[in-house]
Amino acid sequence: MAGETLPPMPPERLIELNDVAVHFSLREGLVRAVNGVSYHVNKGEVLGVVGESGSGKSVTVRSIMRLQPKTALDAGGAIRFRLPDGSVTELNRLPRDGREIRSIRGRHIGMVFQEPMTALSPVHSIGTQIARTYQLHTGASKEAARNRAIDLLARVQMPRPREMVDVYPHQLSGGMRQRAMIALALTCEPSLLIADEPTTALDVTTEAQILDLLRSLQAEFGMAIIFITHNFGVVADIADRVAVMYLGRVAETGTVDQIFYHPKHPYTRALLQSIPRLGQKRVHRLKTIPGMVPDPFNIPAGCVFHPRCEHAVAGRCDVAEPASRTFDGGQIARCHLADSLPELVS
Amino acid sequence: MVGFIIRRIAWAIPTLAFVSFIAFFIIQLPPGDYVTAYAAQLKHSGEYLSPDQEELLRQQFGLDQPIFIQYLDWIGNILLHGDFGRSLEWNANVSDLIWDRLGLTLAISTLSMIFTWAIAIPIGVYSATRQYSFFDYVFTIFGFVGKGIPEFMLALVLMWLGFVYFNFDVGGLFSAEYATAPWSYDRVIDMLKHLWVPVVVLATGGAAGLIRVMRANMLDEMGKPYVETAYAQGLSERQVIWHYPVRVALNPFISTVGWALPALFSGDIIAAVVLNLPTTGPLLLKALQMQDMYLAGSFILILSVFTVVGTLLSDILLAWSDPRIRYG
Amino acid sequence: MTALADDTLISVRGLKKHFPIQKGWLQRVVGHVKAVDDVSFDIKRGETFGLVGESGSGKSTVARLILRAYTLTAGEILFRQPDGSNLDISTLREAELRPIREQMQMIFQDPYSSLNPRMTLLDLIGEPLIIHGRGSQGEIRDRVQELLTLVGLRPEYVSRYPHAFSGGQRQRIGIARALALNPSFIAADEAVSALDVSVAAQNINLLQDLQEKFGLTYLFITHDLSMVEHISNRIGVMYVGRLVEVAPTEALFAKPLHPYTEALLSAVPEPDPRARHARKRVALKGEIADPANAPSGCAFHPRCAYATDRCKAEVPELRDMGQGRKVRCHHADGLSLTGVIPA
Amino acid sequence: MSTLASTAPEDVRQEERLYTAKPWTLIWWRFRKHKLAVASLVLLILSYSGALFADFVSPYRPFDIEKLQTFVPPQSVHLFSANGFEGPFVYGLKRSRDPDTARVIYATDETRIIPVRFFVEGPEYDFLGLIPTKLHLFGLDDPKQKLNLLGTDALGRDLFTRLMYGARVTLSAGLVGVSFSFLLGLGLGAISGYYGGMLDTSIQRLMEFIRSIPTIPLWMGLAAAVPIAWDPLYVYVLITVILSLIGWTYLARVVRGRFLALRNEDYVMAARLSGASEFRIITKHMLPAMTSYIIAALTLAVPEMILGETALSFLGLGLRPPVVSWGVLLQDAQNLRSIALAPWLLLPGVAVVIIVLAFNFLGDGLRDAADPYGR
Repeated sequence: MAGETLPPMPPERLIELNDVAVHFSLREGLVRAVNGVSYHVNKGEVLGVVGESGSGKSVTVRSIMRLQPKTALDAGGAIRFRLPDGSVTELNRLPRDGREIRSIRGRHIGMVFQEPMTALSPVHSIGTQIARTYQLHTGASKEAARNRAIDLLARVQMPRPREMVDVYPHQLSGGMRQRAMIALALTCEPSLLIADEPTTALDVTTEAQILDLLRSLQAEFGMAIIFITHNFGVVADIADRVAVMYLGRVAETGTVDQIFYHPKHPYTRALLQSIPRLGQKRVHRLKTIPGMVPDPFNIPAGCVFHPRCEHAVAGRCDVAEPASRTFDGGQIARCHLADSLPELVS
Repeated sequence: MVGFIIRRIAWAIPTLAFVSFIAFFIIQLPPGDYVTAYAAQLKHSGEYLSPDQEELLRQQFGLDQPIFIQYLDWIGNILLHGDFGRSLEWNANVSDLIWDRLGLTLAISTLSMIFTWAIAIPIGVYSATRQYSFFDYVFTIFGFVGKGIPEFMLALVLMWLGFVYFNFDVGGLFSAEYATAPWSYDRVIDMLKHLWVPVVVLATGGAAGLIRVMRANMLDEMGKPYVETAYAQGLSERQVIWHYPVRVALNPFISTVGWALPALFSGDIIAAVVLNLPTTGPLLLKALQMQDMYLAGSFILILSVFTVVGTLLSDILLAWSDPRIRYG
Repeated sequence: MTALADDTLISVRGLKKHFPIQKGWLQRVVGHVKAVDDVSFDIKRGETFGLVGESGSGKSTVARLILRAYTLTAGEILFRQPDGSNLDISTLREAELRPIREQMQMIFQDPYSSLNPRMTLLDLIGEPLIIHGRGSQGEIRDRVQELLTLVGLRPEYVSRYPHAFSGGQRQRIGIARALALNPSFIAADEAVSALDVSVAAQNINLLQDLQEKFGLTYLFITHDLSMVEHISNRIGVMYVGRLVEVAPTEALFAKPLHPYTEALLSAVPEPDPRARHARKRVALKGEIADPANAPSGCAFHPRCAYATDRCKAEVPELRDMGQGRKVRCHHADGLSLTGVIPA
Repeated sequence: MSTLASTAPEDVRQEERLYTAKPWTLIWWRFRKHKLAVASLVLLILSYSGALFADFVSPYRPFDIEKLQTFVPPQSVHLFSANGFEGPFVYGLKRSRDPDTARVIYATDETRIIPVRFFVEGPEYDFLGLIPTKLHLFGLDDPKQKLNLLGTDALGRDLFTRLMYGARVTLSAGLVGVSFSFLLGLGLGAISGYYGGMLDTSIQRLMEFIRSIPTIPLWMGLAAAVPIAWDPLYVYVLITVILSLIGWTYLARVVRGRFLALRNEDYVMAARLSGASEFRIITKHMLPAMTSYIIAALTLAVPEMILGETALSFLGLGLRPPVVSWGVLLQDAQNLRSIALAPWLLLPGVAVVIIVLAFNFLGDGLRDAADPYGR
């Protein structure tokens, strides 16, 4: 229903999610894993999506690729994607195993996963995996595809790409595997790269290398990135804009500066305050968010964050679900009290 | 890879030695020895051996030597001269009796194995990709029942059905007129007419088990992240399934090839007795019943060697198909 | 055995742990993984000593060695007893260790696998009490309930099983178990790494409160440098089984002395978007070395921007640089490295 | 905390019940969901009780020969006759000879209604080997008339009776064989998994070796070496030992795998660091976590043993008459002629299939329920 009344996407817009909902029907009941998520990414832009476990950030990007598990129900919303020729497709309307979505996966949208160990096929060399994607989408010859794989491995700064092309994933270290994974995702120079916690399983020094690599590849290929993470440090490092998710909803979106220096949602504020920072004046206690993330079967009424919110107003926050409100500079927050919160003391 | 194969073969040798010793041990198990049995046989036909004569025979055959020396004699004869000893029951050299039958056994077993795989792999994949569909349930039930029915039972039932409803004796491998005839085109056709029964009997049990293994492996593999990666590359469902999880799910299969063949030999023994096939099974059974121990021991030895070699082959195959093992 | 400084609770000297690498069907030993190689440091009474390093650096093994979960390959572990004397626990046998176990405990990383799912909280938290004969059944139950309250869980949960709890709560159960015998020393191995941001903060605060209340000494192992900066008084940095630098927290973050520390610190992603261009990241070449096949000399030399031929040939010693700082680098005196916080 | 307040007290009680449920309760709750497994469990309990009380349940004795009643087909029990409801009864049999083949053939005589009675007197036996009695669960009043629910064999022996007595041997052989394997497997598997090192390696090699021997020929070879003249009881024990000698490797592998997995669990280390003794760790932490898996593995091993015994006896290498087991009974069905004449002689085979299936279903259900804490 939303699809028909949506305004056309501005020309710089690459992908736009409006009110996307994904539910799972489990034996224990209906899980509303994603419940009204809206965000967008412009061409060549990095959107950081942050949230704790269970916030629905991974499920949302899987619905962009139409890769949700079979138990998932599309519960509404629109996902519009601009193809390189300028036309716009509604991804959420494409059949999951149809020709159209398959021609977009791997070609216009690439994806990098969290566990480089298990996300690459253990029985194929990394070159084979890259070449297969290239041949699939371009119809290139075997020879050309192999050369393409070598070229890509060189571009992700793998040492000795000519040898590495025949190597199997288990022979590589975590960082090298993630490089191979990135090369695979970039095979057809997609206009959008989805990176689902690509550095979470890596050590800090490797993480820094991968972040640098992604940044330089982005400059080189000019693609947009949706970067999912739970680490605010990583977001601050790589994102242009940020979406903060909580319990299947976007609590707040804005530019990276807006989110870090002028957060409007109490959840964003609390999260930012609860992480220890380098060089912070030594405080004895970290600020915490009381309670824990509710389980998905018992989502609180009203604003889903109200039971843990220090600013919650009884009779309002626990009754009505707040609508998204747009503020100066395009910052959007889903909170009744977004403009009346006390100033942050930093 | 070469190093792996060499190491693997190096390990197979002591196993073979040990297996052969066990086979010899089994030959020695029944009370009495060859001479006792020979004497008994002679007595049957009215001749009599005095204890002294028996003792002389024993010395002649080396039966008064310690068991280990006897073993060396036995295995030495086999290895150096291909001489497996003599069958009392048939009054013939063991090696003359077994090779023919082994060939047929091998043919039936191989055919059954191909048949098993041809059924089990597609069905297993189908069941896993269409989990909880109608046919998945049908195949699951087939899997359980197939595993629960002993081969000889299935053979008996098939024979009974064939006899009562089609008035057709499905036993044996040849019709009466071809049983002793030399090989000819008609004889082959006649054999094929009979062959399907043992093949079905042997393949059913195996296929039932393998369908379940394949399905479980596939379900396991399909939940792994690399499958999602393959989808994200833009491959179609069919491409993804056959190129990725099936490749990995087949590995445990490959590792059982080596065991599948001997297991079929084993199954074949019982089924062959019921179906009255001219294969190794009935002969081994008869040898065991008559305590014709050289014949029986030779069979056990040869079957064991097949098993060891089969295991070796499947290990090598597995290393060839799975780089994680090759380089592990 | 040398004397300990008065304020030292634990002194680790020349700690080594080499795991054999076995191969083939006969499990021949073809080499050793030097998981921990010549590690020495002191932990002062009442302080939090942070141990940082990348995966495979051996930091968890150090904690497990100190708690004598493994047998040592070599080294001394001096542990000060309540009566003031000190005891080398590195060679004690399991039975002799039992009284020591009352004084040192561990908090595990994985809140799921570290609690036996088949035991109630009463059995879990009460187990150390039963083993060491601390009171009757009723007394143990009271003590368990008291411990639950202490870690912020409801005392009526005693008869529940662990599967009733979330990750953060399970971690608290683990903390309650560690506290049961009133230990003086607790090793926390990545104690909050598996938890969500908001829950990790709660548990870090709890650990700090407990430290104040009972005067606990922590060995805090983590790969999260912001966390270790927040909680530790002093920090040891490990690389491929060796301690490369020990220093008071502020000094280490302000002015590292080892090139590896500098690189490690500069890699920390800071939650401050404006800082991303201001800060220069020290690019590290290559990958962390394999402890089964560590480079010669200084294990860090293949990745080090300052390495010379000497680094390739000669293993540097852990040198005392004054002001409580130690470093394992040939060129520490000549280098001027940058930290991540103002001095 | 407001989330708690919003849930009904009934839910909270339910939840608390789940949170404080003992491990075995959780396993039982999970097991209960497998309808087929529960049905199999019931069937197996019935079968084993039937075997235990075979002399009471069956109307005759297994060796009672009835020369005039050879190859009687199974008789069906009716409730209604042409006259309406009669209670359970069978029709009388008319015996005649086929004029062409001179074979005995039986036809039901619908004019003779013979009621089936419960708790009737029949041949004397010792109940549970202790109390002499003549009481049988069911039978016919007239000792001249015979009730053959599953027909008779070539000597006129009642197949139902023989099946029940045979169940004693066949069903118990599975259990005895599995207990032997279990002792071997648990012992060696535990040693292998707990101590590791050289000991583990050698046991591993031994198991690999045993697995590379073809099972059935070896069974046959060993079984054939058992002297014919031996006491049937010895033969029985020996056959089960032979079966278990080969079957234990599977159990040992399961046990070793669990031990290895458990030894590396953090909670086992936590217990050690609390000062728990080796004994305490094994009895309080490791064994409770293994029992359910072991029970499942044992359940899945029983049908293998039953099939093994049946196959050996069928071939004449295992138990031999006069011992009655299902495999021995099936010997009568070995040739096509007798099956064509009396297909009901295959019924012991059907019984084997049913029991084997039931054990497989039960084992599968147990295996799925064995870990109630799966994540």
